[in-house]
Amino acid sequence: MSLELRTTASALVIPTIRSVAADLAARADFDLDSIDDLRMAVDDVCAMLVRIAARDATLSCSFIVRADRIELAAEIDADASAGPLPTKSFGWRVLESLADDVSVAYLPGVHGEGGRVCITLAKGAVAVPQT
Amino acid sequence: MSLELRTTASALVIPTIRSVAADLAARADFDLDSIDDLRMAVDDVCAMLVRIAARDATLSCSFIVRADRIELAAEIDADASAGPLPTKSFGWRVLESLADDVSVAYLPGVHGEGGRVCITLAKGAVAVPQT
Amino acid sequence: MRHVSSDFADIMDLQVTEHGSDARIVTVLGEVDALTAPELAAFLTAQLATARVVVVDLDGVDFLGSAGLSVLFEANQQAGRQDRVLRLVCNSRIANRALEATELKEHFSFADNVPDALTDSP
Amino acid sequence: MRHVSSDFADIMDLQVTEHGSDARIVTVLGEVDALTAPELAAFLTAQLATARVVVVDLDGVDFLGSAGLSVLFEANQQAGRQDRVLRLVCNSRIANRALEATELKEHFSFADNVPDALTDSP
Ligand SMILES: Nc1ncnc2c1ncn2[C@@H]1O[C@H](COP(=O)(O)OP(=O)(O)O)[C@@H](O)[C@H]1O
Ligand SMILES: Nc1ncnc2c1ncn2[C@@H]1O[C@H](COP(=O)(O)OP(=O)(O)O)[C@@H](O)[C@H]1O
Repeated sequence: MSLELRTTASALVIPTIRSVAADLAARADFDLDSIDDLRMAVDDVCAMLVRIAARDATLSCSFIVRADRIELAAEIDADASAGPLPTKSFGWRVLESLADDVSVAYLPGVHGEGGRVCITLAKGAVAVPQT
Repeated sequence: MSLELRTTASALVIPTIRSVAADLAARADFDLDSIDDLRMAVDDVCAMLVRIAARDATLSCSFIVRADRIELAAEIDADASAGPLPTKSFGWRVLESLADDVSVAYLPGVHGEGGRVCITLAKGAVAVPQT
Repeated sequence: MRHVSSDFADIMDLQVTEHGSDARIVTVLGEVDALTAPELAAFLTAQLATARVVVVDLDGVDFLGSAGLSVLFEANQQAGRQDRVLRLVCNSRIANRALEATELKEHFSFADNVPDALTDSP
Repeated sequence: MRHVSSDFADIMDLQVTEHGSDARIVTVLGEVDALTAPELAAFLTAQLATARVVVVDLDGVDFLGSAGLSVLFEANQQAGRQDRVLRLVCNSRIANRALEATELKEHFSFADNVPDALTDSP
């Protein structure tokens, strides 16, 4: 099952995107903690991308629902003034603690000089107990 | 605010799509009845399109959130064996009683001979009292 | 209790309770849509084949789309044809709105709750 | 009560109650994300400037994302620097999970409920 969401790059749409993530996870029988973690991780990814978005950019979030995990690839055309994502920031650390296999890729820009930034992550259906 | 959802054309994704519609309406301050009506109308539209979908088709639902209403354009590549939508059916009557300005358009097919079928509707933020 | 679900799906639960020899209470929980409506249709048809009074309790319904409305409408017609009584208990805001907004409400007979639905039998 | 919203937005409510001259209870309701976190930050900074004990009641929180966690973390650090007490009441499953999953819980001091948070003052 795959689902792609393409929206105006605005913080106003993030609540809807994280609700979609939670809905997919709930229907895929994720446990409650994993649903929450995915919702937070998706929120964090979208907020980071919206912050660096070029004017009038479209935020694209592609979810793939597999038997035991959900994968997300989120992409945006970055503003020319945006530097690389702050992967040492509080938000990035939170993201890494919530999701599995977080990575970021910088692609040549289709529109404008800011390039295209893509964050991918995966989240398993069963929460790993905290150590 | 605009949001496009592109999904596998399967009845399994309809619950997620109608949740998105309800989420958008709730955040746009629709009254409860109008949220419910939109959720049902979107469910009905998606079910009708999934039923006529060509193999491996993608269901596309584009929402536009305006100040006082939400518009939806839902499209699918139809199977070659699919006839026109049954606009006298129970489901279509339900749709017309739930939404405003329902219409259907048949476009030349990009893939296959079934053509492309598009249903559009609008729903206002405030429910009209039943007569 | 029967639990209709798949790996990735919405969920509907159907429960049936016998009340005397000729009445059945069907409790519908969850979402009634194109995926789950066929199960409800088969269930109601079977109950109407054996019981004179079938009470359908919709209080626990979270979603009732046109597929579900159609099933209820057809079951109601079947009941009429076969001289059975189909009675809805519907205190769920969502199910109520579905019946009202589509102007289907007038076609059904209602009771405030399950005990009333059983004692009101004509 | 202050109500942070816009035409199309998620919603957070902040309420503040004074308890004696040096304690404040800040009740957070709704969703704390990138949109609403700045309002929470400004609010907590203001309370920590005037009160010795600030209790943050998160029981009514429906969403707590990294923007909100960061605000709580910074307010906690501000409290430490200024010799104030910041205490969380957190019986919301969602807020609890946010603090646990990110391993931020150990940085905060907690009370089971608001009365305890006030009487426990060191
Ligand atoms: N999962 C986490 N996410 C974010 N911050 C965390 C997390 N766990 C602990 N922290 C805390 O965040 C604080 C800030 O870290 P620091 O290295 O000083 O700055 P920065 O994160 O900006 O590089 C540290 O005190 C650290 O304990
Ligand atoms: N909003 C509605 N949506 C669907 N059916 C409705 C609606 N309102 C009333 N109905 C009922 O649906 C029934 C079926 O209508 P009919 O014309 O016999 O068949 P069909 O809808 O298949 O053309 C009618 O008895 C009609 O009263």
